[in-house]
Amino acid sequence: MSTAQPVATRRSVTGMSTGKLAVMWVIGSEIVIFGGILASYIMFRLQHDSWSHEAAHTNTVAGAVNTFVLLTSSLFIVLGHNAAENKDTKKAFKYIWLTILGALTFLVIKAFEWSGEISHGFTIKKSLFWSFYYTAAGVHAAHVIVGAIIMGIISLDVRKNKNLHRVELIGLYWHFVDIVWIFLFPLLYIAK
Amino acid sequence: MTIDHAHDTHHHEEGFFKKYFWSTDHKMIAKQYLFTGMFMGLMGGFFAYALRMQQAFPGKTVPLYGVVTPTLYNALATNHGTIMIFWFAMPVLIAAFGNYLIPLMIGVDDMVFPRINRLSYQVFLLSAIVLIASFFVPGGAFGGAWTAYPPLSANANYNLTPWGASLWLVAVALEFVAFLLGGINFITTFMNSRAPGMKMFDIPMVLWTIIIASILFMASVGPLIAGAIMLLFDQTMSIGFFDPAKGGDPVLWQHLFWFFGHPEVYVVLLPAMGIVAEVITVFARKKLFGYKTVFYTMVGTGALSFVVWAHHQFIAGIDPRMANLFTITTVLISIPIAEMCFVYIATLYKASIEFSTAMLFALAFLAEFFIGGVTGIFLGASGSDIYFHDTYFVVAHFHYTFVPIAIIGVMAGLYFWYPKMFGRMMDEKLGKIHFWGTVISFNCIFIPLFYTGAAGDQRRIYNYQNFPHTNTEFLSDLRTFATISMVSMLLFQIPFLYNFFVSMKKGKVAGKNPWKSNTLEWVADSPPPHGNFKELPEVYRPPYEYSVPGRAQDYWPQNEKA
Amino acid sequence: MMEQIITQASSYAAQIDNVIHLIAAIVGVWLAVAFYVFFSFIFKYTRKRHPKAAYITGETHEDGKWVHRAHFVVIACDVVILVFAAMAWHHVKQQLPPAEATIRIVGQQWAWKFTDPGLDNQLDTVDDINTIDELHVKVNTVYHFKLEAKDVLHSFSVPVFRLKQDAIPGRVITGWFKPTKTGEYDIQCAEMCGIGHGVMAAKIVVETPEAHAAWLEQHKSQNITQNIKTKNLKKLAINK
Amino acid sequence: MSTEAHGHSHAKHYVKIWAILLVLFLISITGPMIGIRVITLITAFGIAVVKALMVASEFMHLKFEKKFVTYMLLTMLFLMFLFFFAVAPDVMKTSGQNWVKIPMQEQPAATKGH
Repeated sequence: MSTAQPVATRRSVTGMSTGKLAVMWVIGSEIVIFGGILASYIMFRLQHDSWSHEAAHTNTVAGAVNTFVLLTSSLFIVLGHNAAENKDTKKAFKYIWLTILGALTFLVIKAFEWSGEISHGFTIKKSLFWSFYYTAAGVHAAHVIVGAIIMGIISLDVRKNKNLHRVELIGLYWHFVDIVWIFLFPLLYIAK
Repeated sequence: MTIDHAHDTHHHEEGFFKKYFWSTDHKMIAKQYLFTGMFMGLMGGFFAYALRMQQAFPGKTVPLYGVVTPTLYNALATNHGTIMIFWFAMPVLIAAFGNYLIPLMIGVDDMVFPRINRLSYQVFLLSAIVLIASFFVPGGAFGGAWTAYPPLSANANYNLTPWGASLWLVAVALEFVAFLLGGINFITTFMNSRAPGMKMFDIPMVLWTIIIASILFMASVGPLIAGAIMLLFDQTMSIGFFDPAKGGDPVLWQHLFWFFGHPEVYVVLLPAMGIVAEVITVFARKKLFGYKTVFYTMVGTGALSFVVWAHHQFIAGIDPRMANLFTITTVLISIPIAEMCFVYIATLYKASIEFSTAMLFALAFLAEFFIGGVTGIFLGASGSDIYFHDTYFVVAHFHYTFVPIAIIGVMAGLYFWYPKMFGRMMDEKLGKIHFWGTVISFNCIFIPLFYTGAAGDQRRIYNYQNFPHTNTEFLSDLRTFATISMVSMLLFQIPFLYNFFVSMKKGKVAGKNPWKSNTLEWVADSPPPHGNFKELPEVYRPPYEYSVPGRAQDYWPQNEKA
Repeated sequence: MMEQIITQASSYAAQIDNVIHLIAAIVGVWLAVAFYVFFSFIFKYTRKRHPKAAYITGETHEDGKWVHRAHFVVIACDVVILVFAAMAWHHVKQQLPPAEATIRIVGQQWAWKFTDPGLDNQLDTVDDINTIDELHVKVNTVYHFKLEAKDVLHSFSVPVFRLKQDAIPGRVITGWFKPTKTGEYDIQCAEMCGIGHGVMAAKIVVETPEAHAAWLEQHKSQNITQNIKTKNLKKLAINK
Repeated sequence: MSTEAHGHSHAKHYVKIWAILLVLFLISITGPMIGIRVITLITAFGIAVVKALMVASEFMHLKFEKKFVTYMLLTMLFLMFLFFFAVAPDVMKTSGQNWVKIPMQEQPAATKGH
């Protein structure tokens, strides 16, 4: 089985690299998945005014810090992509791991936040608001974890100066995960 | 489970496991999808057999199955629907034909992501295993209809299949993941790796349809994946997304499901339309009538398919005013579909038709699909849907669309591309027997069911003797006649299966281009080696240049310069 | 045509049947035309009779004329169908004529519970009569029904009335019907509701006002609230 | 392969974008503290949309990418709005034409060995 890349990958009829085209379609399919959850949440949220009292129990500070963390990790990955484009693999590697650090910080803050809320009795079964809260933030956290793992795998190649174009691909995915959080934060935490 | 068959000799030898189970060759992955899809299709057919035997002879022991209790009946009906759509129609129509034809027809050696392609089949195989496992868990298989409406599907106290329901849902979710991976691979390969010179309108129609189907699937499955997550939480942790007692709303699931459900039926329709376009133009030796018209009609159908979904819910408790909106869009979508049928008929005008088995199946697809499409208007119009909803009229309607798509259309494709896939021709005599047997039996099943549906037979009723008005002599005779025709349709698949597996070794050796067709897959050898083409072809003209005046041959392959 | 298949026993049954007949007529014509043209091409242009196929792109205005003209006729037919369907839909599902009596229908796992307003024709009064799987109504009287479900989705379907409406837990859906023919007819559940979906058969008895009054008198005292689940498991056992 | 100019000035550009996003973020935090509902909505959600557009066009280079990518992503977004406005009348409202939602009492929790 020839391990060489098929000719198919070297063609670019659309003028865009195949990897980037694929990631754009991945982001397209993710938009409708998160869209499904958020549309359902917004429908219920607009129906029940009482939910703003329940939303008051969410830890807005943790949410805000997490927004800052994701925003900064978005900066790191785009700087990493910029470094990869200039073939500066050492800097690219550094920025990738800074982004992964950002992801871990996000997850640690979320872990503390959730354990605090659960200990106060706001579990996923408490009420429909909390069910949506944990489902939406949970699916988003899963995407953060998957993104961090893929970034780790890509960083191995980057250190060996291979597949530098993949930094941009994972960067696109990461920016999307950040955009989802940009909408999740006001929806879950702020709308009081 | 993959059956040994002609393997390509002249490329370096791989181990049996590496070549058949761990291959990243798009043709091998296509065959894996094809065999798994056909195996699951036979299982779905067997469920339909047991289901119909119980309807025709209530309470009696069904040979090869046993007594069909109410619980088993619901599980049979649910999983017949689920398997036939998700594990037979989609894998065979989109994954098998898509994987096989896209690289070959755009003149390239493989998909852009071979390993993701292999992964998509593995996730699909896992989903099939999880679904089969859901039959053997305590409580039995899930029995809440393939639409899995909560609260029945969400609360084990109601569906009495705690494990079955969750495993069914996980299997369907895994199948979605498999087709998302596959879809992204198809679309990216299609967009980026076309042969030089192949402009937008030089692409064969079957590829356009498979790509539009993949885009429709990807854009519509998202909300249902979100819904599946919410339903899984409802099932496992009794959360209240769809439980009115906890503030949830069952109608939300119906919308999430059908927002995906209706584009889904166009996801399976379009590839079948594409296959039929290829087969008809080759055996009629005639240019496809109005390529651009067909292309824009397909795109129009795809776009409109996103605004019609609530016609499945006219009387399901949505606001009656919404029904007026959706009945308009539903009846409007009959226009592009009608346009497609007119164009296919127009292609036969002044043609020179050779009645090979593939052509017979393609023509039968059109004839049967006319009836399927036309009976859809009764259900799209809100007024008449009040009566017909959830009766056997609906069942007969969607079998008149699904069977032409998933069985007759697929057979046209198999008989047509079999020489390319396996290097040998299928036997035409056996093909004709299989054709007439299948098509006649199929009509004998569902024409009577239109009548029993109009007479008030509800869906998913395991014993019509409980309802005095449907327990009449005439109606039970119709149901028995439909069941016997169904058994005969299943039996007529035996000549096909024999022909399919025996011809791999004993069929007449087929050259590169047995049907004298124009598209690029006929430039490669039969079966094409790994890497498909010795040197990758270029394209100089559209795909359907048949019977061009002033040329000796009546076909003009895309890759020939002059 | 529909009349022969299943009787019309409510005021709007005829209207719905006429929508079906209208669609059947239009669609029948299209099907006949399509099949005629389709089969005539197949038999006329076989390889033997017509060895050399023509080269028609279908892109020129001349070729397109045939398809586009058929196209506009389809649109016209669609509009006609839409108008009649929407009128039937409005009449049956959207507007509610003034009710002469209101009943409550509760669908639950595997039986229908009906609440007749009783002599005072007022629901939720002491003299209401609850019945299971048997609904007694007066002929030529406009009934409103308040449909709800206790556990899962059910669908209250009376084929002879051409009446079908899903019952959703958490919602009360109001609909109406006006029986026009006396007799006993089927009530079916038209939405998958579990293993007993097939045994949820109920009976609607359309009586003359006198017979109905006699029935009311007879059932005044008895208030059938026997446990539904046990009754049905017996039914299920018989049919297992 | 990307069309914009190479070199380090580029990194500064991203840091500048990041700084703007940070400022917007701070505004979207302080806005709701004022407590007036309409200001909360504008600051929280309005700024969220602006931030999302900036991340998409700047960090994701959508400004320089082929047009069809943006059209594809916007189509997916449009489908979600389509879904929302078609489903809201049923799920969001507590009553409609001939139907009304009623409170349901707690159903027996699903008792099963899961």
